[in-house]
Amino acid sequence: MAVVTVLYFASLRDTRGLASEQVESSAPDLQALYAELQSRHGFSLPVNRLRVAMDGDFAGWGDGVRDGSEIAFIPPVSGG
Amino acid sequence: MAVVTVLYFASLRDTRGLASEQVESSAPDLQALYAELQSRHGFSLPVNRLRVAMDGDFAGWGDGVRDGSEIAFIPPVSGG
Amino acid sequence: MNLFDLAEAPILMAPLRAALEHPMAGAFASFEGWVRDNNDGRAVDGLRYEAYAELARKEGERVLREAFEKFAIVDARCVHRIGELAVGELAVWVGVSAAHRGAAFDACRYIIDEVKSRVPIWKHERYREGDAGWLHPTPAPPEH
Amino acid sequence: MNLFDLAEAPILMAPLRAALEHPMAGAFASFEGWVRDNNDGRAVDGLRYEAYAELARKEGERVLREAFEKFAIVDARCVHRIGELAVGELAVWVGVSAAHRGAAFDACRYIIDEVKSRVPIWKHERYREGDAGWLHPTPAPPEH
Repeated sequence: MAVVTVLYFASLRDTRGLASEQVESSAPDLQALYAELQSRHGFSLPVNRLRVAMDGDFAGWGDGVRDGSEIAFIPPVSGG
Repeated sequence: MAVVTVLYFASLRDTRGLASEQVESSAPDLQALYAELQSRHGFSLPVNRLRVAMDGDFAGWGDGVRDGSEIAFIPPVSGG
Repeated sequence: MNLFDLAEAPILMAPLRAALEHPMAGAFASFEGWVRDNNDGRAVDGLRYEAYAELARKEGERVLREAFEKFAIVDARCVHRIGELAVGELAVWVGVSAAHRGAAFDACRYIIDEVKSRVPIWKHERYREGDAGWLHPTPAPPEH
Repeated sequence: MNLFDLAEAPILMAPLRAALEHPMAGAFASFEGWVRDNNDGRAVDGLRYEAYAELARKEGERVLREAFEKFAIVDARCVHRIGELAVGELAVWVGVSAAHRGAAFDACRYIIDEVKSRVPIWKHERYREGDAGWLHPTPAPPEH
């Protein structure tokens, strides 16, 4: 069981109604963690339209969920 | 016989030592006029590296020498 | 000095440009993204940019470093606004100096293209009709 | 208002840029040509630009009009300095606003490329070693 801080941005934050939260999870990897949160909160963005970051840098969906880490799901960007 | 004003720019002006001059010529076209002036003043630029203008706009080398016109031989440009 | 930066207040272009001057630079290309009054056929009153600041700075810096590796440039900077912006305001600025213009143009274009497609910044548009929404372009970001 | 102009005094960029702002323009690309301290391996102290002014204005205007026809742009201007310039001074300025950045970049590049290759303006460089000379590039102007 890992305890992580999840950051929400843009439409994910609007849907969740929070900018960040502490999450307990036994998900084996980041993709499974998103699936868990998606079904809990009803995020409409599928995993293949997101990128994921762990502790301030991009990570892979197959990376394990590091206990104590900060995880961000990155919706399609629209800067510029 | 046509009387024209010839304008010289850049290296042509340096070689001629004048910015413009009145020229009397019976050259049938602008290319022949340049040949005439080239042999008289020793211009090193061959005609195929120049463009020519008559009365303030680009002209063709085969255009006739209009009496009273203003003619400019345009060396390769180097603005910017 | 950072090559890429986020700005919460209006971007001051003059000092950014001046920092890129160099006696061996003969060419300077710059790009400005301005807030338009419309998008996809809808009238826009203004917008808000939000960033994942820590990662945006890191990824922006990587984009700029790549530009230095790929193109023969002398110097380059990019600054992106965050927060509330009105129509006509400057959203992003890119400047590149180089010996010759080809590299300056190519690097400037590279930087804005990569920043728009990779740096975690999101645009929230307010429409004249009263509603608002996040832009999450699919799947390759359109050429905007 | 002319789209292309020659300037005998330093070019003031701010009013040129401001004239290109438009609520439907989301992109602005600009190019500046700066006097470099070297050319073809020789140290340059400064230079002089001379123009066949009447024809330069006419041909410059044609280049800008072509840019409006070829690219989906909102507005564009180009100003070229003539007279004596020191190293670092602004020799030429191009600015283009457009709805989207592709057209802004492409038109800006088109304008500077065509102005450099077609508009009757000549550069006279003074070299650190004391001599000076006109630049008459052969046969296609090099990408400088």
